[in-house]
Amino acid sequence: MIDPLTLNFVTETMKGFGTVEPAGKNRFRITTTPDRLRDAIMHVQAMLGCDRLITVSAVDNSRTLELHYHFTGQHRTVITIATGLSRDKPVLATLSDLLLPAGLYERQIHDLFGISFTGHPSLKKLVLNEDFPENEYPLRKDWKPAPGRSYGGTKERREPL
Amino acid sequence: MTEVIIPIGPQHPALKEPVNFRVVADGEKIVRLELDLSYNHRGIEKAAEQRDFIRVLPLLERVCGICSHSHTTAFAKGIEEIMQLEIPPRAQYIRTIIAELERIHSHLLWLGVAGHEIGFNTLFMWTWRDREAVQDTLEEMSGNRVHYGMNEVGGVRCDLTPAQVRAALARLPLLEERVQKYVGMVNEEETMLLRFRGVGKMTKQEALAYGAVGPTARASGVACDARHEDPYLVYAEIPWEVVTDTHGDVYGRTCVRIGEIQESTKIVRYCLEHLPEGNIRVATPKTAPTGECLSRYEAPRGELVHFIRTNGTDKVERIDIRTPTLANWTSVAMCLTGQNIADIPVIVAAIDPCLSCTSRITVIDDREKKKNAITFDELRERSRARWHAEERS
Amino acid sequence: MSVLSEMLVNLLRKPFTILYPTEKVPIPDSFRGRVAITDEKCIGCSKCSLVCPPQAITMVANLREVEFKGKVLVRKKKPQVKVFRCIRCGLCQRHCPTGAIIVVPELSRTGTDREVVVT
Amino acid sequence: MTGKPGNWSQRLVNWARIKSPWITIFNSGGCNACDIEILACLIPRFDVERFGILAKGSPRHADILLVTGPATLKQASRLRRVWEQMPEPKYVIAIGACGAEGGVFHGLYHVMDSVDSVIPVDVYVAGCPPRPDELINAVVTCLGLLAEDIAHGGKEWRQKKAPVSTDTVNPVGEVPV
Amino acid sequence: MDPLLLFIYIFLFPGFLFLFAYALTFEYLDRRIAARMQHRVGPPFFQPFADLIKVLGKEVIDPDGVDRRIFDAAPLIALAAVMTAYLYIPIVGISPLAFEGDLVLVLYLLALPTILLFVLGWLSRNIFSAVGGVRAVTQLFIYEVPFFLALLAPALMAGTWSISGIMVWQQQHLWCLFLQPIGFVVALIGLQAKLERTPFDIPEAETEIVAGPWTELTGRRLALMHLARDASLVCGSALVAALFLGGPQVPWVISPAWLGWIVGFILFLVKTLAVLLILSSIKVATGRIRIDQLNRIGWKYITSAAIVQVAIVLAMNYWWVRA
Ligand code: SF4
Ligand code: SF4
Ligand code: SF4
Ligand code: SF4
Ligand code: SF4
Ligand code: SF4
Ligand code: SF4
Ligand code: SF4
Repeated sequence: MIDPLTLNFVTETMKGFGTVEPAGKNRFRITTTPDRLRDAIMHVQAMLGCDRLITVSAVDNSRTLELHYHFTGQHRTVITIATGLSRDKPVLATLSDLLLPAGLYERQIHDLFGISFTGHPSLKKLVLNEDFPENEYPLRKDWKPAPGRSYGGTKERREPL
Repeated sequence: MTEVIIPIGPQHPALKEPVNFRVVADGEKIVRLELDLSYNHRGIEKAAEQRDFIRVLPLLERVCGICSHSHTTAFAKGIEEIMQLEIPPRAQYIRTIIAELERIHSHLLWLGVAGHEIGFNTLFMWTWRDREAVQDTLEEMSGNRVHYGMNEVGGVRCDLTPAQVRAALARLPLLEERVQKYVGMVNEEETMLLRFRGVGKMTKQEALAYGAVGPTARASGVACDARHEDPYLVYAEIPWEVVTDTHGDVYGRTCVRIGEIQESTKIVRYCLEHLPEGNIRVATPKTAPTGECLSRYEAPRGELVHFIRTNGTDKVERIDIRTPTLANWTSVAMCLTGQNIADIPVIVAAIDPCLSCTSRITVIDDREKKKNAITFDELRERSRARWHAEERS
Repeated sequence: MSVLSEMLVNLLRKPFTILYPTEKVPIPDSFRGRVAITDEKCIGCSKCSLVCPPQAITMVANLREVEFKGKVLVRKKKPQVKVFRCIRCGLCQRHCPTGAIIVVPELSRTGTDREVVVT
Repeated sequence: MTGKPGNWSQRLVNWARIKSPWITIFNSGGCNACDIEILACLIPRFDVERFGILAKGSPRHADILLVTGPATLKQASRLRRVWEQMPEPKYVIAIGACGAEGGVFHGLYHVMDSVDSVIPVDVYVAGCPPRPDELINAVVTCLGLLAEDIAHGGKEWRQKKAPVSTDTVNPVGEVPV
Repeated sequence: MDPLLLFIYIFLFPGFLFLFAYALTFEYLDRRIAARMQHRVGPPFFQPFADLIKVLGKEVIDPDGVDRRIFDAAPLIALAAVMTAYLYIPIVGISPLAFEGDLVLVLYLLALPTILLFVLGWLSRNIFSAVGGVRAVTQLFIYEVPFFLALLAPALMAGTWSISGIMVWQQQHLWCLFLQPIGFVVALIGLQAKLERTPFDIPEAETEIVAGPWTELTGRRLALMHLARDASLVCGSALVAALFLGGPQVPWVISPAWLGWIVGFILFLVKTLAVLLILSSIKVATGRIRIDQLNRIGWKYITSAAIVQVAIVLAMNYWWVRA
């Protein structure tokens, strides 16, 4: 069993990729920009021994759409790599070739937040039903279902007898 | 024989939950498969942003009917971390007891379902019969067989009476004896060995690369266990071990689960015997300060992660639930290629999928990097049309 | 062999089955079953309807005098629970200040009319 | 093939119908707890085979459809199709709070809120999840209904008695806050 | 035999009426034994009858684009084949229809339902049915060979192709169960496979292909097919009882003749029930194997066991029986 990573070590290793700050017990967050994200992740994998992707979380903080990649490894420290995308045109190159499980998380985020991942092998509707309206992203903060509007699934509604 | 496409699901006897695979098979061999799992999406994450901490717990509990306690504990634990609350030891112990009982019931359930998948209904009957003892204990302690409603932010809702502790302790020896029998059965019963051994193989490297979690990964020799990596509740202070296995196939996953039942039984016994006195909850503020937390929890099926962000109100700003089954699907797709049609249920069941939380993915065949068109599948009608087309050609 | 021996033992043993309608399945005292409301105790504070996750409780108009902590209050509303929407979470019981609404260890009903309510 | 209890053969069929209800389970987006409790009815503790109840994989063979869950938008059309595949006479039991009114998921943006808005439901069961004995009660209620329907010459009489609601508006929109 | 007796024999007792009653009883016992072994109560005695009647009364749904006539006819033919086969099997004493070579006819008739099941599955235009149908014939080719060989051994030993003849021969010598234990085991396994019961329920594996060829069958078609299945269970056990356990032949002479018949009939019941008990235990104690595993095991072990048995019989014939 390897010892947990320390803040100093992480800061030292990740210099040049963004700010490093502790975020809770045994967890560090590295905030970086979208264009450096891929390098940062490869660096984390290679230099910090983070061989497991825990999950990819997306958050809408009303200004930007944040993406958080959570990693861990033998050392049991969680490293979160965070980045922000503009809400108007959220586009990011896919990481599903680098991180195999990320393909699924990306499709889910695409559905719920409307972030497009360029280069993803099949960025299709996944969580929502097939006839859910386009350009409606339920987990965005400003989204509310419009009363009386159809969100799909209605054509199979029970016919009045 | 020409390639046939067999639609499995959304309503299929092997899987009680909706899932849709389209298996492309050449004779009895699977050439590739297309998965479409999002039949159970209900929008819980959105609703969780709109309900306060009291009302959100029953909702999160119902993400999943098997690991209901896992979700509430993961959430409560996360909020408590943000609020910087220390919950009383008695509450911690009670949470652990329920969590481990849940693990026992879930693994017994799994063993039965796995038996059922290979047509060995007798095993299903027997394990589920014994599972009733666990369910009775849970019902006595919490008031419901499945959705225990035990947790609240700041502690647990009901205390254990000495009578309940005694009753639970009294049921454990029987359970241990029964589990010992299952160990024998799994190793002796020929048809089970035939169906489990060498099926759905996954190496340690693959398990890591495809992000497998829980018993699926542990059966391939990856000792990942959130209880060990990020100890919560009382796992840091009580004796227990991570169960691993090196077979890497369905047989290995069975062994890990049975081993975990035995381990969990020990934990439950230890906790019941060492239950500290004291309060079962602390007073909690109505609102949580701005903060965020990644709450990791080892659910029966693997690591469950709640990513919680709060904003100073009595509701969360965002909760992202990553369930173990979701993490395991990529590896399943990998395992299935090249196997027999008859093995689909076993392999899929071997990760113990509980799809109500996970139903949202379409797995593409990563290995061949092939894009599989996942079209709207009009279940039977569609497959019939395919069948016609293939017959004609 | 353990399978065979277990089978034969079972064949000779009395079945494990509870013959349900004739024999009752034991229900523990802690079981959260049907919601029951004691009308005399309810002070109409609406707390239960606020915490109820599926919003199964609606407050309906009902004028009545109730005693609470030695004082007599006039309440305007009383709760009404939709039986088939209740998820038996017990939160109403947990948050009711007077213990007027409780979940009792009894089975709820089955039926053809889903609008059934408990008042 | 529901007929008035006249000749002996019809009476025999009616008797058999009550004695041999085969079920099929459909999860329309619930949390699985209800499904597990249904399976728990098959196990030695409750053993519904005593009543002749068999769980069948093919809806073609089933008499009673047990639906769990609040009917998510995506499952609604599948639910409808499974129901259509069942041969008459068929009955539907909506299990749990979800099946009746969406339960804890009532008003979420991706659910229909009740099974009843997709297919006609005959019996509701309260609980979340109902205990297995409550599920047995539900099937018994359903069989009682069946007997009553037979006595009135078919299922239609009940529908005539109580016309179903004819709303076609999507319930989405009233998200509870 | 005079026509009235023959009529009674064919249609009432021990003919079709008894066959149906006994088939339903068999299904009941099968389910009941399985239930008890699984530590539960099991269905009431009228259950198979109620199921049959109910299914008969259900709506018949035609899958799109199938030939209705074949769909209607196939279950009938299957049932008729099993019923015909049944008439040649000795139930109370020697069957009046017996002729030299009826064993071959019976075996052929008993294989018919499986082939019809395949036809149904293939025609259903349902993918599950089609796969199930293909699995059914694949399985047929695997188990039919050892099953034939295993049943051939008693015939070789007795030097006759008539079931009754073999029975009489056993009467004079010894039960084939003791002479050919390997053959008996192979015959039981073959029977289990023929009836598509676990571990050989591959063609209708519920968790893999819903109900295989049965998926699209509804109403009376399902009922008839089911009845044919139950009847073949009776026929199969009766056949094994006749070939290996001496059938309804009473080992000592009882007069008057009718009493001997009754005793023989009781013996028949006891022996078939014993066979059923074994078959049910196999069903309860095992899981389903895969078709490729069946293929391997079938050819490697079961068929060779059957061949070994035949060889032993030939040797025994040479050294012992002829001597
Ligand atoms: S997939 Fe499940 S957990 Fe995720 S938002 Fe939908 S219902 Fe909630
Ligand atoms: S994983 Fe499946 S069974 Fe478990 S809670 Fe989620 S939906 Fe329910
Ligand atoms: S993966 Fe399964 S056990 Fe875990 S939360 Fe989901 S449903 Fe529950
Ligand atoms: S593992 Fe999941 S799919 Fe299988 S029975 Fe359990 S809940 Fe149903
Ligand atoms: S038990 Fe829960 S769901 Fe039922 S009325 Fe009370 S608060 Fe509402
Ligand atoms: S039942 Fe209790 S919580 Fe509800 S209104 Fe009455 S007093 Fe208030
Ligand atoms: S045991 Fe049989 S009836 Fe039950 S779910 Fe499995 S296949 Fe279906
Ligand atoms: S009624 Fe409750 S237990 Fe049943 S599916 Fe719905 S949420 Fe789950």
